[in-house]
Amino acid sequence: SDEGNGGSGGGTEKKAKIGVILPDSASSARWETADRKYLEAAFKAAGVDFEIKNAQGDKAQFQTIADQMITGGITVLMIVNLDSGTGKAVLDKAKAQGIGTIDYDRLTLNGGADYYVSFDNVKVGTLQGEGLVKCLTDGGAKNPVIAELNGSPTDNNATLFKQGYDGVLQPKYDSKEYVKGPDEFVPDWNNTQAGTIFENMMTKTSNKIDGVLAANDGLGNAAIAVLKRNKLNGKVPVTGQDATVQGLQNILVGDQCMTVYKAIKKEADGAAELAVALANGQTPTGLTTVKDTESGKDVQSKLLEPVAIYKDNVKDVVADGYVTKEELCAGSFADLCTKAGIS
Amino acid sequence: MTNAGTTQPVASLTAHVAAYWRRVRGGDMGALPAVLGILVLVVGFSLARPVFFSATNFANLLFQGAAVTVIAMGLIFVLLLGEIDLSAGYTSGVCASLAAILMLEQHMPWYFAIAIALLTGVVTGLVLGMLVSKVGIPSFVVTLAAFLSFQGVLLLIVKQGQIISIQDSTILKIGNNNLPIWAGWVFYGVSIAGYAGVQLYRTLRRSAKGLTRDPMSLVALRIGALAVAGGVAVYILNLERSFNPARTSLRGVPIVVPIVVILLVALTFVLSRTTYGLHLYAVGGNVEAARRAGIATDRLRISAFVICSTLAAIGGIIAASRDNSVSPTSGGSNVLLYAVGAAVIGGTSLFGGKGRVLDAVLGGAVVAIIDNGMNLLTESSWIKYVVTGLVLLAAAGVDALSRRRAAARGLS
Amino acid sequence: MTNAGTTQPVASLTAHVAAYWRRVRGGDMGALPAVLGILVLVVGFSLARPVFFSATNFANLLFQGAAVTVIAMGLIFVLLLGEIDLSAGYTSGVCASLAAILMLEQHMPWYFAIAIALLTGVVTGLVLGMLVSKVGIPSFVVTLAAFLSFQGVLLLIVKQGQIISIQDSTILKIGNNNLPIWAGWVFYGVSIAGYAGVQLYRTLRRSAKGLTRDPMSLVALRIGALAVAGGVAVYILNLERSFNPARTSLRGVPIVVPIVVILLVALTFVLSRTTYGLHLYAVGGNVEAARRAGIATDRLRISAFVICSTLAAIGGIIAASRDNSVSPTSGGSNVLLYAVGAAVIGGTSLFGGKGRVLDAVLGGAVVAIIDNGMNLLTESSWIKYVVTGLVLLAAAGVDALSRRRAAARGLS
Amino acid sequence: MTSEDTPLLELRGLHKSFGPVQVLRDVDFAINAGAVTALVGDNGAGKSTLVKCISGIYGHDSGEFLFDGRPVNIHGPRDAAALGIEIVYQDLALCDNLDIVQNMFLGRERRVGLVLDDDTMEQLAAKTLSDLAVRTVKSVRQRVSSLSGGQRQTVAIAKAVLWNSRVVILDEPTAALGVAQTAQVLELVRRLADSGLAVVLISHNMNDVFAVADRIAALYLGRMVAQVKASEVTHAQVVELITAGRSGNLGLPPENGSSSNADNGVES
Amino acid sequence: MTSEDTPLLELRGLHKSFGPVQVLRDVDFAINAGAVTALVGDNGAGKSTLVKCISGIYGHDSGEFLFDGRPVNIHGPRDAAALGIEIVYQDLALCDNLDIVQNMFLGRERRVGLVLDDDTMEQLAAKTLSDLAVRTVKSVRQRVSSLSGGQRQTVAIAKAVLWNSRVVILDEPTAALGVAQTAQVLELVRRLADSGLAVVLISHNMNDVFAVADRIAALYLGRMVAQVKASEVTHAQVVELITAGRSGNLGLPPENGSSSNADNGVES
Ligand SMILES: Nc1ncnc2c1ncn2[C@@H]1O[C@H](COP(=O)(O)OP(=O)(O)OP(=O)(O)O)[C@@H](O)[C@H]1O
Ligand SMILES: Nc1ncnc2c1ncn2[C@@H]1O[C@H](COP(=O)(O)OP(=O)(O)OP(=O)(O)O)[C@@H](O)[C@H]1O
Ligand SMILES: [Mg+2]
Ligand SMILES: [Mg+2]
Repeated sequence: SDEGNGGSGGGTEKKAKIGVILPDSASSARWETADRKYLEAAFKAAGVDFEIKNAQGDKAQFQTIADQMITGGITVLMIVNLDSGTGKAVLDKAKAQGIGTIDYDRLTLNGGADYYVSFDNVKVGTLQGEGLVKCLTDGGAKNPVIAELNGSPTDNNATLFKQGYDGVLQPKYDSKEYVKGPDEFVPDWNNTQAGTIFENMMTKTSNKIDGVLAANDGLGNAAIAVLKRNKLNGKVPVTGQDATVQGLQNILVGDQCMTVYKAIKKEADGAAELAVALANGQTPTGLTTVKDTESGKDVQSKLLEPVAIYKDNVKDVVADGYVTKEELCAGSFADLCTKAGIS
Repeated sequence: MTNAGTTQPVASLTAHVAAYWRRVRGGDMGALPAVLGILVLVVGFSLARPVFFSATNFANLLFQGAAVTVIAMGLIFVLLLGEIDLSAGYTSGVCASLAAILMLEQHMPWYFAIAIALLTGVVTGLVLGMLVSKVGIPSFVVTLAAFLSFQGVLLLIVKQGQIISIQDSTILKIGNNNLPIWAGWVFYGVSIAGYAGVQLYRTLRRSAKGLTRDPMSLVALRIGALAVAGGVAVYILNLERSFNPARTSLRGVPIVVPIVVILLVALTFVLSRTTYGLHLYAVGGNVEAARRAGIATDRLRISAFVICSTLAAIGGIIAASRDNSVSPTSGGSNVLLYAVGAAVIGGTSLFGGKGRVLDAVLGGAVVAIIDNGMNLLTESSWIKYVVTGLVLLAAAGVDALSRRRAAARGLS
Repeated sequence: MTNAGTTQPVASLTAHVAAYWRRVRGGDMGALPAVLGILVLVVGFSLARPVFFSATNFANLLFQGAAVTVIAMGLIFVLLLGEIDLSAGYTSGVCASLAAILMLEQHMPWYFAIAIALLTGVVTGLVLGMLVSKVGIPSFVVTLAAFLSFQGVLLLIVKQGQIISIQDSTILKIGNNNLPIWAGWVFYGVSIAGYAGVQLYRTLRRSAKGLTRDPMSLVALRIGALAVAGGVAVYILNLERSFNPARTSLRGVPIVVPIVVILLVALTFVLSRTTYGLHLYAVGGNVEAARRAGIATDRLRISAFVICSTLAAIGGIIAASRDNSVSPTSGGSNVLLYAVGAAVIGGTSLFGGKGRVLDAVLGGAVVAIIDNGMNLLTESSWIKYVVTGLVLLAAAGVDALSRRRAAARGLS
Repeated sequence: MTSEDTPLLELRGLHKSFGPVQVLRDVDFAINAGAVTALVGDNGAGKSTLVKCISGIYGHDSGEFLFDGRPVNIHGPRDAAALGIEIVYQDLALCDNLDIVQNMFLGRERRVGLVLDDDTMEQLAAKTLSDLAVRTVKSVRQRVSSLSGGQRQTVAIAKAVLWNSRVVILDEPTAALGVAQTAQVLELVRRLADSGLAVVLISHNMNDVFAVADRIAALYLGRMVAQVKASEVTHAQVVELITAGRSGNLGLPPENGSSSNADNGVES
Repeated sequence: MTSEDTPLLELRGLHKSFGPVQVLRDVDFAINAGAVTALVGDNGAGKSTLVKCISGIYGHDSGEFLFDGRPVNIHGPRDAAALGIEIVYQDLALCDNLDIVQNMFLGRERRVGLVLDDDTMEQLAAKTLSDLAVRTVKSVRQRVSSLSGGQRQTVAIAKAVLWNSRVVILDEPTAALGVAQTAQVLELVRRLADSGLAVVLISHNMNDVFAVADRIAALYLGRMVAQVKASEVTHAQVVELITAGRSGNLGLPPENGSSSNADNGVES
């Protein structure tokens, strides 16, 4: 799709410019705090023009931003779709204008983007499931009752995460090794609502919950707040995702069992590399392929591995520069940091 | 009228201009503040980002603002009665999703699917209206309950976070395609001719009856102004907007434009020229007086909710078409607040009795321009939120200050 | 009063009961429908899920409903004037986040942080109120703009989407801890004594002045009823709620209860016993009459927004304490709609002039009970949404039908 | 000018209370075609409430309505209008956001097909207003919110007399009117009655009452204490009936206000 | 009963228009302490507008206000109240959601410390109402929305006379009142003037005007056409002034309505 780039346009040689649309800032901290930062750095390093916008979870906004980027003369469009439909509409528009396309983090089904760079969301869920199993096993739980605190019912990623951890947990339920407890979605990933929902889960089961699969650190923290009220924090393992400062601190204290760290820098760097290559008309190498389940076609992909973070490898996240020691080890956490080998 | 000699049937054009100027200086500005606000926004954004003022972006604006504008048009009927419909956003989502799923899973033809979506809108409005007028629950509570329920229904329809894509090409055209060049001009011609016809007919009729009427020159001026403005707009939209015309051509009036214009004309007619519309204003102004005049206020209330929900369904279909899909967030987020905001910014009162369909279009334009312009202006999302709020405030402030001046002079 | 012989200063208790029964039959029910609605909800959910009717869940309900109730209390001041504050939810989020970040990053002591949060609330209200009353922008638009801006501010404060945890133990206590057993009883004693004192003082005073007054037996009945209800509640809350008392003991009145009760008493006093409160009702009932009576309506309007935003800040702190953190979703989602809904369900009118602080508590209880009960009832999200809506509708329907009956009899 | 055999509209045994407050007690009231019946009574006697019961704005607790001798049920203003009853209410109930023409024709708009016939209505409204001696209204397209008290009242009166009705009830129609306008309205009242309508005039002004009324009905504290021919009573007697409920052998029996009361003064 | 040297309140050259509609033109108006000044004029003449300009509800386009001989600026009802001007408006402006006592004391509540002194206010309100011959109000704790037209008007009047004011302006206060109540209010008006207040009475009822007024001011189409002693004009003359703007040598000069008009009838 890039060959014609140099000659097309009949004289007006277009300067390489990359447009990125991020999905929102409420569902996860990563988009604004990490992705934007790393992408900016990578683009600057490569010396290309770029703009990065956030659709704030609004599909109409998403479209609007895309329209405007196309209007603004970008040559490569990189999107994190809000859903495949909107994503496809935007990709189609871009392709019609001869713009190179990259799906970032989320695959647009039937969208036909040139490349796909991502963590595997189902894999994230799998790590969460495995993490919970590990923590329960370490704690020596017998027939533990598991509560699942899923993400927003309107977020397809929440469904993918759930697919991942249920893949681990379901067999255990089936084998009667674990007991399936309450299992609910949290509207808008709202932490306050998560607190209410988890509190009622506790009431419903007479506090007999032995493990909490929380889909991200925010939901995990909401559950931990309720557990604290019942003085059960630290005794009931809770999972998370995103390796937020708070989540990591909860892990250091021992209230949270694990979180999933997506080395966003690697993802961002990988995507930026592809984008720059596209913009410059080069063909990248070393890619795998992912099957688009809807169109049945293979998409050229760069897939990155999420990492499960427990107390003993919190230091890796700091080492990666994803969180700083100052944030993490403030105040009462200094000792814990030292103990966890963070320096 | 009976005060001898103060009004002549036909005042001269200059007298009219003078009177208008006096009214404006007195603070009675009609649509002027809203139009001025739009102008200021356009100039401001264009200076900040020249690309804002391009044919492409103009077309984008129209696509972007259409759905909210249509939903706002419906809301105006409900607001006129002093009621509110908090569920209009999700109604749009539910109706559109129903259409989408029927096309996808039942392979229904698009016209059937749309008919069912509209019917769902009608039934929704009927139920809401009955609960408000027959049972007597405040509309805020009824539609808050609907707001919650419809989120659930939407989830049910689109199955827990899935996305349903729309593949029907006819539906996809609504929110994405343009009229052919010639069709744009034909539409333009018919619209202007119609407007001119109505204006002339009414002036002549009043003249024949010896009633006060506007001078012909003013009528001509109005028709001319509309013709020029419309002509420029159509001309611009008929320019090539594609950056790569070799590969694909993008020109013509977006299909949403005739849809919005036809709705505007039809609904304005209903509100200003029919008994039904007059009764809506009467009930909004003074329910008791309307009831004493023998108006069936309950039926009127129900009908307003029906219109609101039906237009929400239309708005939902436009949005779904533009998104190429429906999802559990269709019609959610800020759709409702933007729609009510558009109506209120346009000049519709939340207390009933005051509002025009044009308000939805003007207010919808303000909202769309701010949204569009802010996306061009900044990248940081927090700045965008903050500045969007501030610009909205500034736009409404212009309007408020001018109206305040009017009020201070005893004009309503 | 001057109609000889129709009213005696003191009617007998039986006459009072008969009169009350006549009023109820006539449809003038006061708080009765809301209380009945709550009873029906409680019975319904208890039958469906016996655990709903447990001491633990009772305490949970109080924790869960407190924040929305406090925000609703503030909204009542604004609603009384016929205004609305769409930004109250995010105001609560912004103020709480500010406190959280100051404690975390500046290591500010908790009282300073809370003071700054409250101050932020005051300033927010001041600005909103000025824009509404001095500039004259409709409050819907002003607070819609604030609703958007504050989302941005919240994002900025929590650094683009982080979750800020709260570590201060004092703040954490507000939304999580209980009073010691003895303190619960002391609070109970003081409350009942205070109520009894005020009731007796007023009755005796009116009696001394020869004005109509309630019979002593009725006064005693009221005091007794409150004493019994309060006593039962405190007793239940002082039971052991922990499922594992060996490990941890959970007993006592939640700290949010005295907070809400004190706010209820203080604000009810302001609304019903002070000039300021009376003027709020007057402005809400008829602005023009209030203005002609020399009331400074602008200042009153500003003050109402200040109270609303300040209470929102308090509500935000309660929510943050319960969550042990703040995040970009603090105060978002359905917080605002639930708060306004609580006020309206309690009986406050959106058109101004009608409402009590107690409405927020009753309506807040309805909302919290529905939310809590639905979470116990089902796990499916879509069913939860749909049934929550329907239950809300049913609860409001009871109320509406009874009020409708009152209206049909010419009682307002 | 003369009462016919059956009254056009008759109420029997009307009771109305607002909650615990009893406002009308066992009221009998008959009005005849071709006559002006003045309904008088002190402030708060229940005159306006009686009117609102007739129009169906208020329901009543018990009592019977006869129209043209046949029992009827009136559940709301629409029913009253269907019977040909037009009412000018004391609390005028105009829509402030509408103009004079729109208010005058509210609920009975003239149409051409689906479309409002604004021009015809405008002409008719202008004519009716000038008939009522209103000379200060600048334009009939003015919003009623900008009218003076008297102008508003005139609009309300004009609204009621525009239609082909059989009964016209005017609740203190001249309260806010100037001298000339009052004269005009009284003349109109007379003219309506002469053309065969039944007219009820409520007024506190005895001069006006005696100027046009054929019969006088007096309400006292919610009771109908007398219905007499205007020619058979004096100014002073009527005032006594209003303020004390009795005058000579008219009105309430001395010291006895039972339900079979006050028929002494009523002619059939 | 006699006018002093300087009027208590004087307006000079007042102009007021609503947008393009000119309602008051160059109005001079003076009222004296201890006297009742009747302000008369046709419907829509501008009487109520004049009152609202005095109270500051409406701003004016040009003109001067003198109070006690000193120029004052009145920007709103608070300023008027501060000067001791109390007004009963034609459109009564009561808060329907408040009860009688609350309405009567609105803006001037009695307090004990911070707390409303409801009991005292209730006693005072009851007394004032019974002084005004209102006998049908069941309780002073009734909402005003449930009052009859006359009862509402009485509440508005009672509200204005409760305070220690220096000027009382009543805009058609007796329009809705019964015979006894009207008499009571006229007596009250006289009493107020006798106790040294300046009282302005607007009325369309010439009997009432001549019963209490010391001086009569006539507005015609927004112009002040005459300010005369009541004893120096007849009933018929005043009616002529109202309807035609002139009567004999009083009022507008024949066929000339310039701005230096209409001073012929004005005594200093
Ligand atoms: N909605 C209501 N609730 C309670 N009492 C009411 C209501 N409406 C009217 N009343 C009472 O009923 C009585 C009769 O009122 P009504 O308006 O019929 O009097 P009226 O004869 O028209 O008096 P007026 O001459 O002052 O207009 C009054 O005492 C009034 O206070
Ligand atoms: N807000 C307004 N806008 C336009 N015109 C107005 C407004 N208010 C009043 N007018 C006009 O001003 C004129 C004078 O009104 P005003 O109320 O002062 O009359 P008035 O002398 O009190 O009459 P009435 O005896 O009927 O009460 C009227 O013609 C009226 O239509
Ligand atoms: Mg009456
Ligand atoms: Mg007047």
